[in-house]
Amino acid sequence: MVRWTFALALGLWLAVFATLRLFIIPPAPVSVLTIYMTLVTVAILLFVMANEARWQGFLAPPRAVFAGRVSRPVQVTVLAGLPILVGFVAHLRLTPTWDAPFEPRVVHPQPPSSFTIQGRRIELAALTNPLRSDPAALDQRIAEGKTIYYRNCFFCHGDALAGDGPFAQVFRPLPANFRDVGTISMLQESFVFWRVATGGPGLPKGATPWHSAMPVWQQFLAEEEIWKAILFIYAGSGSTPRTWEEGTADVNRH
Amino acid sequence: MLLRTFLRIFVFVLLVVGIYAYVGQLVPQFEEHPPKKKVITAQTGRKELVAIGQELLRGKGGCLICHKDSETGNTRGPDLRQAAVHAPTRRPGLDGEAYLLESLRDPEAFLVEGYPKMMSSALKPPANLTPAEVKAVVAYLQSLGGVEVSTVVTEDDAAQSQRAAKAVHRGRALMDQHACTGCHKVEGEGGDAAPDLTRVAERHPPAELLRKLNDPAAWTAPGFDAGIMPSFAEIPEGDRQEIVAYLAGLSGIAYSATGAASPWSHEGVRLGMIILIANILMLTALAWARRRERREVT
Amino acid sequence: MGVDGGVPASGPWLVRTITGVWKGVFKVSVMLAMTYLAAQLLSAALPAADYRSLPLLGNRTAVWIVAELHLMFAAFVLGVPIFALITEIIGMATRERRYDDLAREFTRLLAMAYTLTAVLGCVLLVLFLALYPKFTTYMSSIFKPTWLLYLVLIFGEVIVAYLYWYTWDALQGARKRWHILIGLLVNLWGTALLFVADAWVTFMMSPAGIDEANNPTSLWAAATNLTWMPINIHRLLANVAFGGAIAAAYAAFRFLAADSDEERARFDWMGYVGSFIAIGAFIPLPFAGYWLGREIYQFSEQMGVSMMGGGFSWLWILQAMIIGSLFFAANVYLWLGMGRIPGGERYTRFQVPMMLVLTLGFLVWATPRSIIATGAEMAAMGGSHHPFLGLFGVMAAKNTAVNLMILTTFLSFMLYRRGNRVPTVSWTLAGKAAQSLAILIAAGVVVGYGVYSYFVPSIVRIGFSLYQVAAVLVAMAVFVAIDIPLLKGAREIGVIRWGAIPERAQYALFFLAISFTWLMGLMGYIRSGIRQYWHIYGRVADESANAYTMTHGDATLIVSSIVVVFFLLVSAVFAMALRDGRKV
Amino acid sequence: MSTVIERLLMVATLVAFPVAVAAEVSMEPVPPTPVAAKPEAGQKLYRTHCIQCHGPSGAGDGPAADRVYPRPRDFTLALFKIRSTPSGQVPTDHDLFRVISEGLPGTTMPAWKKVLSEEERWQLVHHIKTFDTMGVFADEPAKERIVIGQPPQVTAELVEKGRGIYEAKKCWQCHGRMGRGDGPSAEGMKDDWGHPIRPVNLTKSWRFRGGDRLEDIFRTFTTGLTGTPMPSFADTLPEAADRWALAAFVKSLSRPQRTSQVLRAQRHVGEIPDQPDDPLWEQVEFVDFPLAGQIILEPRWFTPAHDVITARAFYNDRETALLVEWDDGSHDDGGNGPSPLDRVTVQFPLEDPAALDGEKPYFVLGDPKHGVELWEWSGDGRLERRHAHGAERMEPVAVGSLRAQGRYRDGQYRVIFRRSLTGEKGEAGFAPGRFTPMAFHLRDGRHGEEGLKMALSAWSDLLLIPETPWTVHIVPVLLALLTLAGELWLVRRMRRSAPLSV
Repeated sequence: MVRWTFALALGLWLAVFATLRLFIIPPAPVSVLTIYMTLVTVAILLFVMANEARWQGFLAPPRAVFAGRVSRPVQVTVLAGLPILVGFVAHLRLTPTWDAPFEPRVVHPQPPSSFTIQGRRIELAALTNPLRSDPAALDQRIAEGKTIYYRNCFFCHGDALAGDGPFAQVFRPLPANFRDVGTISMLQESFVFWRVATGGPGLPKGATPWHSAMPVWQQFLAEEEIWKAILFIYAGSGSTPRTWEEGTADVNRH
Repeated sequence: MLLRTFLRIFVFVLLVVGIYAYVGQLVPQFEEHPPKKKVITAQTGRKELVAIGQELLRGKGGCLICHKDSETGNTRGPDLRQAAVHAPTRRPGLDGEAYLLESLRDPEAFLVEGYPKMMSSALKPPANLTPAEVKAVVAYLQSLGGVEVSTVVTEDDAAQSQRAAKAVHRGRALMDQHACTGCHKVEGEGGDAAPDLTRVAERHPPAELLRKLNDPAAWTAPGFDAGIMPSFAEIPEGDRQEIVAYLAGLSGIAYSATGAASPWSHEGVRLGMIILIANILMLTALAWARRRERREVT
Repeated sequence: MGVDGGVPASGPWLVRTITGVWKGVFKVSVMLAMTYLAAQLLSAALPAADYRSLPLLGNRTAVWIVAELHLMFAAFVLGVPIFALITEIIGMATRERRYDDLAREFTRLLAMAYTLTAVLGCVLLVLFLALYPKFTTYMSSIFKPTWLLYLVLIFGEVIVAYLYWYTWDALQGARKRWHILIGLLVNLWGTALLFVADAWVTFMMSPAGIDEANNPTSLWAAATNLTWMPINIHRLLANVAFGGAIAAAYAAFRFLAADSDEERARFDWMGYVGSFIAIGAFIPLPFAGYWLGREIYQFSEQMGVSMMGGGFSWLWILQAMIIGSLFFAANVYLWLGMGRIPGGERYTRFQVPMMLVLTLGFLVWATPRSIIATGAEMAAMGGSHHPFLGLFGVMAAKNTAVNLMILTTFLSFMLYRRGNRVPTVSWTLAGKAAQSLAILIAAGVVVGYGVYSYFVPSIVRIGFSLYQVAAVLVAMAVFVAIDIPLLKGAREIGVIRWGAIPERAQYALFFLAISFTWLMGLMGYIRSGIRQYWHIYGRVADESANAYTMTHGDATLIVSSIVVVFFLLVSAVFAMALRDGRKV
Repeated sequence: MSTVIERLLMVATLVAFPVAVAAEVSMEPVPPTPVAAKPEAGQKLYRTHCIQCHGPSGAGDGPAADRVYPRPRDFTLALFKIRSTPSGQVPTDHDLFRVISEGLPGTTMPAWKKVLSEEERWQLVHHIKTFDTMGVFADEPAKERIVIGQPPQVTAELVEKGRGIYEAKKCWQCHGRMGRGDGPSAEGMKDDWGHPIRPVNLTKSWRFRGGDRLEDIFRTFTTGLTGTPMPSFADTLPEAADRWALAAFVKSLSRPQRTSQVLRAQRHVGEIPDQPDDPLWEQVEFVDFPLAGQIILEPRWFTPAHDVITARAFYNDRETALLVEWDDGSHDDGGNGPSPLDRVTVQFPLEDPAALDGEKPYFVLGDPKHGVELWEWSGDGRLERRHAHGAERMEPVAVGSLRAQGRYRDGQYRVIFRRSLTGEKGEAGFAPGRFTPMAFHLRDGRHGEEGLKMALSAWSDLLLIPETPWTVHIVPVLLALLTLAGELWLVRRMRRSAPLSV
């Protein structure tokens, strides 16, 4: 077994590479693939190193090549092949693909402590959905929110609230998919309210406001209508807003 | 061997640290700058002025400690949502804007019924707004009340504001606290036993004022008797600095309250003495012990 | 062994002890006096201003570097006594002389390290006073009483720490417990120091006890603010891990530089003990981190989002990478260590599945949620989230991965422990089966909840991470509880051949120390950076030219430089200790 | 198996009744509906998922109805476009099920199979039929449906044959010579509800309501589209083979969309063609940029006429040329009365993108901080240039070195914009290797689009591809040599010490 360490390690590396390359659908982006392969390389090397016998077994074949204990054609192939491989990989990496420059984007941007809506200043920290206070009227409010949603939001966020409305494909970033656990279900309603009310132009720089197609909804909707729409997107997508324990939200206020 | 090992390991440290730093370069790079401070000029647009006024109301102005501008809030002072609406009818001869300006600059000129005399001029501490900022607050009050925003910041307001912005406000409170205003008058308030300090900084630079506080005998204003003023060397240095900064500000002189303030000033000295004595005692004890030890050996 | 400033076995040790302690007190007094003088002179000489700027480095970078170095040394001088006390207690319990020697060897480093820490602290203070006079004055207006308390504590710490060192030989044998008591005092005093200093730091993050106009209302509230206790605990654990890691690195250095097998054996063992304590303290660290993160969210969601989701989110990728690497290094070190244990080869076959779990865990751990992708790749994925890999990008997957990695590392330890021993008790098979079952159940619970948490809202999901952690901890406890009686009177295949370990293993120890240090620097930056342009979050804004948040690349470069400087300084401390040690 | 039998049957039918049954289309009985109706469940599902567009009484008058185009189906008349039943009959349950499952491309009706289970979709089928006020579903349920069978292999001949039929059967009278819905009779059509309707653009198969598989197109010819002027061709084209050929031809008119974030402009030596029809343009890589309605600024426009614009670009030492093309069934050049002009606008940042430090102007007409430059060509051939800092601050500027050349032919606009590389004095030009943000606005006059009523794209990038840097060739060689040197050093070292180790 130890005799074959080198071959096994190399084979394993290639097998993992092939697997990641071929069996992830849609294909994993190069950046992720690079992370994965770096880790796999390190892991294989560490594993080989972690046992003295294994390590010696691993070193034996390259040692044999460099010390000239193998046949000349093998020596030549390895010694010539390695530089060629290095050059080829370098060439591949250096050739520009002229893909669009990557623009880093903060997915959940940092909300401000307060913002203005329709001339009124709102403190975000203490903000809760006022419409939740009356559970009896909740269904009615959700139904109203649904109407608002379908007259305004669904063009991008879709009938199924999955971010796939008729306009969705035009925009990058794609409109939020409310059914994704990583979106509204991990946010407080106050955050969602801020996003809806101030739209793309209300985003901080790190979230590239110039790209976001989210309209500034306070221009078209009253505050209560926004809350209704928010009620609906939670109800419609089957998620619940993130909450904190009672009484802690206003600790930093005096 | 030691040095070689050290070098090998040092290279290893550089390598590991280098990898981490390299990965740090791979993530997206951007700087985030704090929001720009708003400076009011004669060109500031109406909308912006209203926004700044609103900011002042809840921030620097501290107005919401007593007033309210929304459904919830304090009721020690009148509700500000209706202020602009009632303004034109409050004082005969003053239109809405003029009344609002007056009520901010000189609140005691007219008291709304049912509220005590408790507000100090917005131009003075604790609010310490600049003339332009007062106008911004008026603009916000007008927009809040739904009347036309008529107030306009003039070049003169802006220029005055630049001067006033340098004033420091904590000094005034400290002067009251340390009883300076018992004898001195400042900004029209205080006793008459000693010189009016409102413009004192025009005649004496901050360093001299500080010296006077530490050592009242240093100099005395003409026309007043020397030897009456007590020494203020015992009050914290930071407080002395604040007072001087405030007085300097009244004369339009820039002086930071924190100039030479050191939190160590007095406690430092006292503590130093204690430590010194402790050290000396210990030293003596040790010398004594050694002598005994030597005596025992011999 | 070292005697300089040390103690001869007999004679009037009391006088020597007092002389030694006094030396320490004197040193600190001189330093404080210098600081006082420097602060006074600087404030008198410099023009009045809210901020002053330091040429070349700039205010922030200068304060950052000095503060971080001060913090690292402080962590070291707080961590080492804990480390020393633990080993001393082990030594007393096992009656093994080498533990006592080990504890002593590290305590010797303390004097020098204290001095450096204090010097750095003084420089930091002078920098604060000179560069941020207004802000420092404000802080002192709130915290002045605690500063005095801090001074008292410093003197107290110096006195007990020197006492601990100078009474080492005198309080041996029957009097050992008194020495341990002094050791305990050192740690109590040190912890108190840490708690006081943390009050200032955490106040800046989550201010409390001040009114609308920022005037102090309650010192107690200001000190015991929301993030105070989590930071205390987090730092305390980190200090132990850090002390252990540095101790292990020192041992690794001595191992590599050794010229006799005897020496190698000694330092090999020392490195093992150091790394054991380091990793032991490291394992609960993420949980303390969760607590801190939670409190930050509680204090201000804004701050929390800026930390986890905003610009700083990218730095967690680095953190993930370092933590993953730490797991790798710890396991590889243990496996290499198996080579010196006769009978250890029996467990080699477990390395394959363990490495598999570690690697898969690391892959999940390193999968970004928002993937960096070109336009074409983005189009293929239908957004910045990969439909399949995106599943690994969320917290649920990361929690699961890290719990499995902890479990694996624990298993490595346990196998190492049993390396040369063969249980002889009658219920061997049942015991082993029960242990395997415990591990398997824990793994099942971790994976089960990990998968299930994709189907529940986040508020429920957060609770799951608790169950996962509990499962892992219970499994560990059960395993150990069975292990101790199981190995009682076990047959030993052979004696551990200390020193018979490849040099690679020592580099793994170094890697642990470097990574710990770097991680501390990075976490410190994140903790401080999420305040953004505030001196005191939400209350006192930083209005200096340095108020902006720098790019991650620049920040990591500064952190790296700090780490390099720290290692140079630590080398100097060790070199001096070494020189002293060889003199006699 | 079954398809073989179907085919045999079909062949048998054709052979057996060559002339007499020419007009007959082969039919098969309607398969039974697999899921029984549960009225309550159907009602609940309808209320949850459908009511917003189709309305509580199924009349296509839900709250969102006036903001979607085309308008939602009114179920009360039981008229359904997409059927597998002969002309004039109601669709089968399977037809309704298919539409619910797959949605209607080119409309806002989504594919519900992503959200709803099969059972749920069947319940909706049952529920939709309850809205039928005419009682058609009850009185005359579909009994037979046409057999579509297996589509033939698409060959060049088949397409050619289809083209012949397209000509001969005068499909172009409505759909236009090139199939872009611009035929002479295209104007003034109305559907059965009296709403104006236009012939479909056959080059956009992704908008075919019934789907764009060959079978779908074949089915549409065979059954016609109820309620629209599109008749059944079962009589006119009795031979299934003819309909297959026509389907193949129609399908061949569309090409797959090719979207990209970047429009790459190749360097061209010599003159850039200034005619939109110059064959040289065909050699350049094109990019399709999808468009959405402008719903960000008032007046908002939810129903844009255009959904895509195609662009390609060239550059040489002096200038850059950008060719944009889009389909429009009606030519609004100011000659037809009140209807506004067709317009295309290209938007670039006003400032040098390098100076923006990663920021860009807001993607809709810029913002007060960062302005945009607009190149606007109208259907009457006029070219204008504007600077905008948001919709309120827009001012015309001199055209400068900008030139435009456009034409309308066969339902398609093609416009070339040419500008000197450097731009006007003090303006940001184009530089090879630099990504310049670019966006498009498109307005269809006939559709009533003018001002902010328009279709727009998000920012994409225009890149003039620079010459490949020399490092690409040199560095790999250097690295390879370095590796070789390292190897040789190792070899030397190992071989020297080899005798010792052996």
